Amino acid sequence: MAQPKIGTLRNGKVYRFDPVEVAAHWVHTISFFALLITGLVLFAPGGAGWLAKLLGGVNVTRLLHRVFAVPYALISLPLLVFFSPRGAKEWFREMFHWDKDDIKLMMGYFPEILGRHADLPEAPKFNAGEKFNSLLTLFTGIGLTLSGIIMWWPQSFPQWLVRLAYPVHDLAFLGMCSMLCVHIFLSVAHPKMRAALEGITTGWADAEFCKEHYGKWYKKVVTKG
Amino acid sequence: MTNGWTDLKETDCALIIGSNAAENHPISFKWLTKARDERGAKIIVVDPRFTRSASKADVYAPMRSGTDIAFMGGMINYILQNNLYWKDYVVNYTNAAFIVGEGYDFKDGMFSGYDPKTRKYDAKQWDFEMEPQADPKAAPKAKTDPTLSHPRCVFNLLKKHYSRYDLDTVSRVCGTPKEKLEEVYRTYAETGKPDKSGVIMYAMGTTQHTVGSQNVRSYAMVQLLLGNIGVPGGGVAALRGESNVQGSTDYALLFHLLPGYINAPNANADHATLEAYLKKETPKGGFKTNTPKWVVSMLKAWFGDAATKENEFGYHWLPKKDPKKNYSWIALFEAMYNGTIKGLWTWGENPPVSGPNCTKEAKAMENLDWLVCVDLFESETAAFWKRPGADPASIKTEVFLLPACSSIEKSGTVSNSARMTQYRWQAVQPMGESKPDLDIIYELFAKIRELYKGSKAAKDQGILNLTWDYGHPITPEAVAKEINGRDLTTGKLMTSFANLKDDGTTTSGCWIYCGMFPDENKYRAMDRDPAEKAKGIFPGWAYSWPVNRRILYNRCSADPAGKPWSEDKKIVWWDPNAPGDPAKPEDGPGAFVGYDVTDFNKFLKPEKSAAAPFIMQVLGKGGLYANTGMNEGPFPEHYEPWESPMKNAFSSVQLNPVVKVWEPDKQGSPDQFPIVCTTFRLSEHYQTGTLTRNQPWLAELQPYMFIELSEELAAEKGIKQGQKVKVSSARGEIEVYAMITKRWKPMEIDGRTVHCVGMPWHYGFAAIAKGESANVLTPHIGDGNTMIPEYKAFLVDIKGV
Amino acid sequence: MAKTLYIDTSKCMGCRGCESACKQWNDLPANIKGDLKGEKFEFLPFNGTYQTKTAFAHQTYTMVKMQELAADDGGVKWLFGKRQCMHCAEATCMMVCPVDAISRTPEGAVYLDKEKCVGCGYCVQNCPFNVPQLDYNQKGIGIWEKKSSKCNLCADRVQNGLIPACAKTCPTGAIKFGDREEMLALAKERVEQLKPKFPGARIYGEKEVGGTVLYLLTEHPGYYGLPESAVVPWQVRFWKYFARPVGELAVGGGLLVILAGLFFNYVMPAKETPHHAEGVK
Amino acid sequence: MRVTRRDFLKLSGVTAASAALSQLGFAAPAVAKVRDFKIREAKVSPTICPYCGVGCGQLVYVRDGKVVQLEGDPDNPQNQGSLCSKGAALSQVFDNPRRVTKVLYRAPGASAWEEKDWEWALERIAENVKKTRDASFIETQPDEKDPAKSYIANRTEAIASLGGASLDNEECYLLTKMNRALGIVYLEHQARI
Repeated sequence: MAQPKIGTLRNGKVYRFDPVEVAAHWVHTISFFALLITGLVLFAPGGAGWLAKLLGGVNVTRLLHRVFAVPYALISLPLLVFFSPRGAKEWFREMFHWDKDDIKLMMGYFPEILGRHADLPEAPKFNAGEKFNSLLTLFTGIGLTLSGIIMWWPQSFPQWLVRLAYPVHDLAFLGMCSMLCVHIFLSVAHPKMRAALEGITTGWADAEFCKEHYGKWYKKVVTKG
Repeated sequence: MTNGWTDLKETDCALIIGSNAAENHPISFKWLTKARDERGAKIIVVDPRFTRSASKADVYAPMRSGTDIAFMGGMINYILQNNLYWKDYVVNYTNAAFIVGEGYDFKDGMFSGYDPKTRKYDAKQWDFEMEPQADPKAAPKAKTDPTLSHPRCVFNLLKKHYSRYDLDTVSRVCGTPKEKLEEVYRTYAETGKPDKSGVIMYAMGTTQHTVGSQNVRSYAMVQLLLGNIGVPGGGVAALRGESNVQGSTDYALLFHLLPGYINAPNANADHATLEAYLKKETPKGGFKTNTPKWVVSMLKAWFGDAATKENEFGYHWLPKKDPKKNYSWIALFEAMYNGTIKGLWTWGENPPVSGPNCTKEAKAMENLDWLVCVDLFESETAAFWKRPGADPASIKTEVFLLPACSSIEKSGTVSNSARMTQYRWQAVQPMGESKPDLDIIYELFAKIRELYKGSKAAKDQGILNLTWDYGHPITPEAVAKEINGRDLTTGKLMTSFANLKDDGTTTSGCWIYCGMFPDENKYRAMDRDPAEKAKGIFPGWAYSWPVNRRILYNRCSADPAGKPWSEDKKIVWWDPNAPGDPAKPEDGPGAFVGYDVTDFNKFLKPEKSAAAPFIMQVLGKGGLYANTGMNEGPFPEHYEPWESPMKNAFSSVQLNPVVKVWEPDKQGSPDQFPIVCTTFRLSEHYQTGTLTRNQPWLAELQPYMFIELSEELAAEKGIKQGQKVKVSSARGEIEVYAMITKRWKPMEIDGRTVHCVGMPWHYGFAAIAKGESANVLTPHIGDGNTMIPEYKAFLVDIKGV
Repeated sequence: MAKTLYIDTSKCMGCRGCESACKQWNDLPANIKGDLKGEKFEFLPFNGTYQTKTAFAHQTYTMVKMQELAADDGGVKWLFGKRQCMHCAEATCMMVCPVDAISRTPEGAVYLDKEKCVGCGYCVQNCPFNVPQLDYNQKGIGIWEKKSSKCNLCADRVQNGLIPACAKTCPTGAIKFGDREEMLALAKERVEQLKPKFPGARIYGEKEVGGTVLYLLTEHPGYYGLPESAVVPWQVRFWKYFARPVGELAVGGGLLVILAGLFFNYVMPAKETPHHAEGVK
Repeated sequence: MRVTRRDFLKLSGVTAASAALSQLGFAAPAVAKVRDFKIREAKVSPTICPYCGVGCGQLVYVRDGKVVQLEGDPDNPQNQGSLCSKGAALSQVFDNPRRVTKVLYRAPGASAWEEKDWEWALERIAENVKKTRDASFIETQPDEKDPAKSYIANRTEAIASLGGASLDNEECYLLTKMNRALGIVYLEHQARI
């Protein structure tokens, strides 16, 4: 069966992401979580001793951390770029394109998270929060990957760089974590934003939700398309 | 060592020549460092290469290997020309004043009395002029001139002989810059004062030359001139290389001796009977006049009741050498190579690594019918039949590798370099089926004796009559008691060798150790009082033969009147108020007292003891001139090593005229092999490495065989740091790593540049750390007296691989 | 009372007794590959010097650094400097260790507890003297147990009234152990003593990294493999005092947002607004 | 044996004290648990280093038949507790997997060792000794100039003995006796080389 076009409206749902985009998101998510958990054992082993035990000890955890680092670093992004150039293009364009509305949206986000109403401008395919999240994901991902490579093979790099890799890795991971908190909360626990989860899981998102949250995109792609 | 290790802290100057004490006897530097810190002592190192010892020296002088006599001759000359000798000491305690007979002469490198056919001197020509003695039994006396003005007195002959050793010639021969020579001479000669003492520390760098014995003599002569013998911080310190090479020498595991430094008998008229032997071997003067007591007591210890006056105490059961033959190491391997020797046992000895021209020595072993190798590890000796290049199928030798256990797995004593005998307590059970050598020897001889049981043949009686009952299990104490000896009339252990008799009523297996086990429950080797009495003397710690003396010739520390030469250097002195000899109340009070056991009867009046401070010498004085005992002549004279880059600058005689050249066709020429090579040891390995190259910690400290060469030679030969190089001599070729170092420098020898190199000799094909053996390259030629091989100076060439 | 080692390089003759004694007390293996019963062995490659150990390793807590130098008079100097953990007062390894496996003993040693160590290697990378090294033990395919290892100044000996093994075995007294003040006084006295003959004589470790094991050097520290000025790496300070606090603050902020979100959405939800009502079917 | 061991007296006292302290909960709180003091219950024996001629004292600490520690004997005047790299590593001579722990025999022409028992080996060696000795024994030697005269020689030149510098004194003495009783004159050891 041919893939529906992005923006197709069917049974009250809008086709928002193709399977490659969905896969890329989840490969990234799973590997990141795996790295997060295994990394925590290495980052705060004293506090995460039980976790280390659960995972088969520090040594196994260390191995797992490296095992998951490979898909994390090598799969998601190439997958998106090579198999859904359209999705990649959209994502990149959106993430680097910020206008006044985005800023305004960003500013009004906090009450929204708290479930309060804010009079927000309409968003394109990705709203400002998601854009910010994307940017952070991309750059911390690069940071984590590069510093991770250096930490994996310290002998191959100058010592100052190796030493620098540690704070970089930590900073990137902690920064990403803080964003992650919000991201997960919104997608899983927030009463109104939860619908987005369906979109990134099945590719189809509730049309009303989309209309409200991605007004510009909805108008441009769904309504006109 | 005439003094002890702890005595080094009393020195004012240590001249380290022919040894690398920091590397091979590191603990010596504990005491030298102390001397430097506390007394401001100077350390001088003379060595062809800049060693770990040199790194801590105040003065370092390079010297071409094999030129010690030139170097020390230059020092003697410097001391005499500049009047730096200590006159009172020299006149009173050395033979400087003795008048030498007219038979003595020296011309162009040769002393009088040489027979080129036999390559031997007639030492009679060098005798002193003697005082006529009415009583033929009285101790002989030489004519003397205490003013030292007689032209033929030792002092003037000495002066004349070494006047040829001027700084220019010495520098040309040794390759030592003139100013360095002077610095060394000046610094060391400072010790020629009553309140100063200096020690000369030597080891195999001195002895392993064709002139090794004379090298040592040249040191002793300098020490006598400077009055450094018999005083704290002085002496000639032979740094012995093995934990019990002192003991094994004391017990005469050498062909030419019996236990206690008595000459082994020959099969000739001189030694045809015990009486003849004792007559020949007992000098007229000195402490050795007691020789018959020592020999008879030893025979009684060895043959027990079977030794009677009638059978000459079993004297004929001892083997008698062929007087024309030499049975030393090189001769032994030549005999093995020629097929004379059929059976060999080795006790921790490893000739395929340690023997000179060791390729030949390993080859010689193929001629053996049987080989018994007693060792802790599979050494190159045990595995000689499977050495690289050998075909085991064609080697018909039966080989037994008997597992010995290590020092911590057994009890017993060892004698260190300072003659101190210390007890080792067993800490653990022997590993596996390994055994102490004591048990192995004990059981092995019992088995051999079993085979001879009932034999009536004369040749077997020595085996059957040998005392060999030490109980089961054998203990070192049981053996030690036999060594100490007993008074057979009372059955009690001897308390001193002074009480030994020559009538068969006393026993002592080795007289110098007599008194070490004075009581059934007192083995003095076990004494452990760690207190220092004074001057580095710890009298309550273990036992030093003879009679627990720590400084030999200690009479010399006091002047002829018995007064210490200096407060700082006093050891024993005359106390007129001390209780006198209880056996001779008529002599009144007075005795020598002090920190050490005196070298002489302490009740002897000072003037009497001063007459013979060197009690082992027939004439009682320190020998600046050796009328007997040295094959090459009374004064050390420089001859070049067998393989040398230059013609002898002192005479037309190139090589020590009394050495035997075993393999004339194996001599390398300087054209073909222009580089002077020497061998050395590393701190991290022990001898042939059988013990240390098998230990991971030590193997990792020095895992590779290498050759050290200068940056200049490396540049000349295009050799890069760490590459493999081939080193060749007239005997063979080895492949080793190149260690290019600033610690070697080319030398100016005889007006041209000569390169010198060196390599460790620890390596072989067995063990964890392996490497080719340096002794593949060394020659089969030995010293003129001791036959110690010339490992330390030979010629090689080197090229990159 | 803080105790320290004092290493007088002018007295060290490079016998390496300390290297053996250290292995003996700490039961460290040799750095050799191969079955000890076999015939083939692999060592660190030949490097043209006596100093066969060129870097610390989990088997090597101490080593004598050796250096040949041309002397002004045309001769040569041969320097020996016994190296081991510097037990810095401001110990980087302690700062970076995430599990507090590295701590200080009352006697002043920086003690690395291998039981607690998780082998993260932060101390290895950040030590200004490159002292700690990882010990790798394979526990399964791809699974390695890693433990950082370094000299603990024989804390077990010191706490039982003995001095460290290296200090005890040193023949010349080049390695001493005692109260820091006393050792410093000895070093100062020695510098004065040596100055005439060794103009380069100096004390090292008095101030470096807050004070370390004391050295008396006769030449520039570089010849002994010691950094001229040893400090806590800036990256460590950046990490310790910036990256981590900021990062942790950020995560804290994130968590706060979640909590607030949950609270305001579920406990105190806002009243429905028409705007939102539209969106819900 | 009279062992004055200042060190272990001191040691055992300190050990007991620190053990008591830690039981009372006084172990320093800020400090990681320091490794167990491995020589706490070890038996100690003094010995002398088997390497060079200095004769340094060593202490061997043994527990359950294993050497747990070996270090310098502080009482021995020679070294007062110091040891060089060789002496300090001596424990590796013991319990070394490369040690020969059984009698090994290599038959003529064989290319490998075989393990034998002591009894067999000593008997076989004894037979070899007797065979070689009896076949080569020189009972008398004629005078250099007068062949009619001869002297007792009582020697064999077909057997040689090498070594002894690493043996104990008592062993050297037995060896010298045995060699001489057999008539061995090719008798040398490390002092020569």
